[in-house]
Order: sequence, then structure tokens, then C-alpha cells
Amino acid sequence: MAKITAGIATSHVPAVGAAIDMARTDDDYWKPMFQGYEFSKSWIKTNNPDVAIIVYNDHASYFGMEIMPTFAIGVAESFEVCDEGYGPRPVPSVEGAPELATHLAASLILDDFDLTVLNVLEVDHGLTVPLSLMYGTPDKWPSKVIPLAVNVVMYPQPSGERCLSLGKAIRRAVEEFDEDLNVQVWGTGGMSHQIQGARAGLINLPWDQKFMDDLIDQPEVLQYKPHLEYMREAGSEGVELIMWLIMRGALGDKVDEVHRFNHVPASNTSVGHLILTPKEGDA
Amino acid sequence: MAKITAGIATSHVPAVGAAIDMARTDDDYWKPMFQGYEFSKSWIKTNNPDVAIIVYNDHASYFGMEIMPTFAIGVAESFEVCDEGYGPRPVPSVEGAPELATHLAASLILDDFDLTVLNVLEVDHGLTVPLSLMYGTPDKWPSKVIPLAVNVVMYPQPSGERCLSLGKAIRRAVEEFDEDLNVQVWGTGGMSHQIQGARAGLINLPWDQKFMDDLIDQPEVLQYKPHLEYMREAGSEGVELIMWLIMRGALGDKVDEVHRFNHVPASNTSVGHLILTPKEGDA
Amino acid sequence: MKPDFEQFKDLPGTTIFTIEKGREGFQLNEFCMSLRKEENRRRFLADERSYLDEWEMSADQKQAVLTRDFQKMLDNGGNVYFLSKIFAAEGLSYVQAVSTMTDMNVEQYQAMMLAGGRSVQGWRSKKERDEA
Amino acid sequence: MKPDFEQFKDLPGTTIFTIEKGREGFQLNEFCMSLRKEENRRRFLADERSYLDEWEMSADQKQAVLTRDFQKMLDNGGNVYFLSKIFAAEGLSYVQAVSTMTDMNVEQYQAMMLAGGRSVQGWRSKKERDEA
Ligand SMILES: [Fe+3]
Ligand SMILES: [Fe+3]
Repeated sequence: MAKITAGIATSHVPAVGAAIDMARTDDDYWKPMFQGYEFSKSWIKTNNPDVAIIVYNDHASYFGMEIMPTFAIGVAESFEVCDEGYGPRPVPSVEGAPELATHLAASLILDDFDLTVLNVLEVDHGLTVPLSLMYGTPDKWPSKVIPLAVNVVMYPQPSGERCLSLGKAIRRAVEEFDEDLNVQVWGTGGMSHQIQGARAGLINLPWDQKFMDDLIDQPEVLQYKPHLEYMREAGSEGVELIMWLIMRGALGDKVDEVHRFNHVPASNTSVGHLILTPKEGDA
Repeated sequence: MAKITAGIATSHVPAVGAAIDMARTDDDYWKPMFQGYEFSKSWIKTNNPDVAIIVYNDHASYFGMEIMPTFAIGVAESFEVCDEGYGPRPVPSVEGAPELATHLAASLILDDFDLTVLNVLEVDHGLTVPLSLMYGTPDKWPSKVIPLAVNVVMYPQPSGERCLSLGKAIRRAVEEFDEDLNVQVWGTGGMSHQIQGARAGLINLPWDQKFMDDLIDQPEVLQYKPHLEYMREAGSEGVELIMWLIMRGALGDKVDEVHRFNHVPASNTSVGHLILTPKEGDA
Repeated sequence: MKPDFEQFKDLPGTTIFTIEKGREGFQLNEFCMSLRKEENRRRFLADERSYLDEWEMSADQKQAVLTRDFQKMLDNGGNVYFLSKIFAAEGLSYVQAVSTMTDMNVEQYQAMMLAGGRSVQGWRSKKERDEA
Repeated sequence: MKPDFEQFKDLPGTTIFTIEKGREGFQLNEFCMSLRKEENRRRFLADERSYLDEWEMSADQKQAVLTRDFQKMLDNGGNVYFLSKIFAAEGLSYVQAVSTMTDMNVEQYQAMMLAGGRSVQGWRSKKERDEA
């Protein structure tokens, strides 16, 4: 039986990817941020999953406006890295987990989640920056990946309730998979940031920290937070945080906090990072 | 306020399109089938909708396997006609209804239907054959169209419950649209047919007729029919009939039967056709 | 809900196209999709083997296309709506192509359809037919 | 649930990209997507006007691109993730491009970010700012 053993949340700022790719992680500007991931990089060495389900959003990198899925799941053998306008990031391509991914996609559709199934997908910084933060610069990513792309760019985004329920359904589906696999769910994006308009540069660290508290302790309440509140309090791009709800839903009722980190700023963004594990003995 | 005034169900056999395009509708083979649509062609002259929401499936015509949405809605100004391998059908392109379509798409996503939004779409016989059956061969289609594409080709298809609920949500969404519009919902595909394997040519007219009875009188029961039963009793391609449930869900609790027609065969298929209207005074 | 890909195996003479089959047949079906363009139809018909070699299909899949063995294409992950692009390229109808998967010739098949189609009696399940 | 596209208008200095905006900005955003290819980036930078004329964009949209008026692009249906392909083509970072939409220059903007970013105080609502 496959099992969800941990959830990871992290911002996925493109400039963080650039800092890694240009070996600037020791610069004065970047060092404090990357230090917050040192624990995580050693933690994952002993807690490496067979498969990471990475919940992320595409940033007009693979999907344009011709076709915009609410939820899309990648079931391919591998996923190439997008050219987002600066040339593709110099990182390994991403290995898929087709058996678990087809099981998961089918299970979720049977549970009335109206997924779009992708046999081809190129992934952008939303997915590769979290890999870089957790794994550094290996020749090959140490885990297989199932990309789960969420529309957070165009209103209406899926509701908080829908995201939390999707996470719960992912948990059930993984536990019904016959092979013994160690599976993690990663929720990416956020925290507060706004990268457009006269209000650009908005950061709301107290709000971010309260969001983390609620995510850990009372996701059932947090799920009803309207999108407008994310946008008002955490900036127009802060609404990415609904993706963390999917991760949280996949962990069960109670969780233990293994690691927590905040840093301001990375480029235009408040960086937040969590490692959570399902509480022992919790169903 | 926009209002759903009728639902139409019809098979969408490609050979029927070819018969129309080659002016063979008076051939001995085709005449009895087209006669069943004579009533409908005159009925729609006095009951023409401003917008027809056409629930159909793509037959590997626009979507391949690279990206396969469960539910996708076309919000564009217009939709070109696909080349399905014989050259595009010589019919007018299809005019969209972007204002209602964006309202509808947004409303359904807010109701936790995980739609894929299409700003570009080419439509195939699944959508154009019903237009031809109802309107004949005009220079321009008399109504605007919102294409709603459903995955019925790849298991798992959406469940019957999901399809009926989607129809109900479409009804609510249309009634919340501020402009006065006459809207119909068309459910296409089916009835019994199998176009592959040693069992090809399967037709089950009694089952088809019972399906029509249940669709009219007890859709709440019908929604629980498993996909396997469609495939077993009505052929592997008979599962297209789940799209009729979406149409039926959009009509409210009780309906009146305005027209009903069955014919066997058109090419490999049992042809079924219904015109239904919401019962007066029914909420 | 746990997906049940096995349930369809009881259907006689029927291949259900599942998300798993979709992975298996991906390249075959992509090749079929390419035939939506008139130019590609012409190139394919002019030199089938070299056109097929542009696709990462298995040898079995290519052989099945070359011999127009539609059942074998289904067995190898093809779906009939995709495969229709092959017979459409040759101007064949669904009835002409589909009948080749049965034990009838096209005239017999058409006669069966005109007489009301294949009865479901005896075709509901492999168990019923002692094929299980 | 009836979509509420109006609710976002109360946010000061913010343009929310809705499904309606997506229709309005479709051609502008398609143009941006084309810049994911190095060859197109080169063609665009070599002759911006004629590259833009390949797209069915409005005159306002084209003018906004030519003058790098990102706020005007947002007002005309652009979304910043799409628009990023324009400044990426020139090798500019998000901070460099985004700061042009504010009333600060890039140094001031960077200093604000280093000091913890823009406070939400006074930026929650147009009503609060008497802009409504
Ligand atoms: Fe992001
Ligand atoms: Fe069909």
C-alpha cells in the first residue's frame, strides 16, 4: 500500500531558481533565505519519497489562454523544462510516475473531480524551484514526480473547499494504490506577493504566519477564506496559497510540524516553508 | 433573466453528416431517418433559441491524448469546423456566445465543477451533425452556440451523478444571467452502438427506449447506472449517453415530451431523438 | 474511488479504452492525429513505412497499421476514433473499416445492421459465452 | 454561484485577471506566449512594430507594448505572467519590470522590498483611500 508520509509547502519564486542556477546562494542577499532550507535538504536525505505529488501552477509557460484547465495531472514518463523567456532552467528534466499517476487520475475522476489528463507537459519554475530548494543541484532528481497543475492565475480559481477536498481525495487514492510507495505531497506558491500595478511589492508577514498557523491547526476553517481576502491581504498573487490547502488535505486531520521558516523578501515575495507529517496513529 | 426553455437529445452519427453534405437525405436508406427530424425542423423555427449549449464529445478531432479534459467549455467568439480526416464538413463555422459562456464557466467553477476553459476550439461532427439535423443546410447557423465538450472516450468518464449535477448547475447559472435570453441545452451522442472489436454492430433498441423513458421520468434513478452497464447493454460507444444526463439535469424536475423518435440503423448506430420542455410552473 | 480496469475484461469482443491504454497507445494515436492534415495523409499514403518511422511506435503497432489490422491496433492501445483517421485517409467509411474487426465481410455486416444490428443476446459477457 | 467580477474593483492599484479579462487580452497574451521561443524573441526585438502586426491586437495594446507601459497592458487584458515574456526577452527581472508600475524607481522599490515590502496599511481598499 502506498502512503503519504509528509507534506512540504514552499514558495516557488523564479528569482530563487535564477540564484541557484547562477550559484549566487551565498550572496548576502540570498544567504539568509537559503539557510532556511538547510534543515530541509538534510531532512529529505533520510526522508526521501519515491514519488512527490507536486501541486503547482503554470505561469503562462506551458498553458496559454487557448486552453486553461482548473486541475490538470501529468501522467507521462517524463516532463521537460519550459523556456519561460530566459531559456530553460539548466536543471534535469523531471521523471514521472505513470502507474501511480494514472491510478490517481482515474481515482480522482471517479470521485467527481473533473481533472484534465496530460500525456504531455512541460514544467516551469512553479515545479522546478521547489525541487531545487529541497534537492540542490543534482544530476538527476532523487524522486519521481506527479505534477498537479492548478489554475490560480485566472479568476475564478477553484475554491478553498474544493482544494482541501481534492487533497483529501488524493490521500484516499494514494492509500488504495497496491504498490508500497513512500509518497509526499508538496504545495507550492505564495506567500504574500503582488507583482503588478501601483500596489506591487505588497508583503504581509503577520498574515502569512497566521495562514501557516491555520493551515496546520484548522484547515477546516481556513478553507472558507474567500479569494478576495487572499488578494486584499496577501496581494493579487498571494492567492497561489490555495495550493497549500491541497497539500494539507492530503495529510489527514492532525499534523506535526517538522520545520517552519519565513523570510522577506525574495525578489517581490514573502517566502514561506513548512514540513509537516501526519500525526502518528491519525486515520 | 436568461431561461432554459427546452432540451434536445440526438445522436450525432458522422455518416448522417455525410448524407446531408452529399444531398443523400432522400435516398431509400436515409429517408426514414431524416423524416424523424421533420417535426423538429419546423418546431425549432418557432422555438429557436438565442443560444444553444451543446453538450458533445470530441472524437480525436481537436483534442488528442496530449491533453484530455473531463469537461471543457468554449468561450470564444467563433469555432471553426475540424478536419476529421475527410476534409472539414462544408458547413458554416459556429458562432459563440462569449458573454453567457464566460458567465457560465465562471459560475460552474465557483460551484466546484473543475472546468477547462477554451478560448480556442475547433468542433467536430459531435457538435455539427446535431446542428445540421435541426437546421438543415443554412448559410449561417440560426443560433449562437456554447460548446461543452465531455470526455466519453477514455475511461474514467465522468459519473452519471456528476453529469446530472452539472446539468442542474447549468440551469442555476443560466437563470442568474442578467440578459433576457432564450437558451436550450442539447445533449448529443448515442444511442446504442459499438464501432470496434468482434462485437461491433451491437444495437439494443429496447434498452435505448427504456433509457429514454428513464431520462424523462426518473433521471434521479438513471444517474446511478454504472458505465459498465452502458458498455455491456448499449455497446462500448453507447456510454456517450451520459451526455444526455447533462441536458436533462438542466431542465428541472419534471419535463414534457414534445417529440420522440427512434430509428435503426444509421451506419453503425441506433438513432434516438427527443425534444423536452420544462413542465410549466416547475421550479 | 479505486479505479477498476479489470471490470471491462468480461465484455466479449470489446476493448475499452482506459487511461492506461491511452498511455500504451500514445504514440500510435499521435500518429493518427497527424493524419488530420491533408498534407500528412498524402505523405503517409505515398510511403507508409517511412512516415511511420517518424513516430516512436512499437514494431507491433507499426505492423498493425501497415496491415490495417484494426483489432491489433486496439490491442496495442489504439482507440477507434483515432484509428478512424487511417481509414478516412483512404476514403473508407466507419462501416467498411469496422466490419473488418468482426467475422463478417462488409456486405454481411451491412445486412446485419439493416436487419436491426447485432443482438446483445449472447454478447453480454465472456462468462455467458464460456470465454472467461 | 453567480460570479462577481465587480468585487475586485475595490482593490487599489491592482488588476485582477478574470475570465472576462482573458477574452479581452487574448491576442495580447498570445503574442506574449510566442516569445517563449528564442527565435521569436530575436525577431520581435529586431523589429517590434512588424512583429506586433502579425497579431490581431488592438492599437492600444500594441502601443502599450511598444512603450513598455505594463499598466496599460494590464488595463487591456494582459496578465503579468504573460507580460513577463516581454521583459524576459530583454533580460529584465520581475523586480525591474514590476517597479515601473509603481510610483517608485527601481532603487526605491528594491529598498522598500529589503525593508520588508509594501505595508498593506492604507492599501486594502479604495474606500479606505477615498479613491472609490
Ligand atoms: Fe507562482
Ligand atoms: Fe459520438
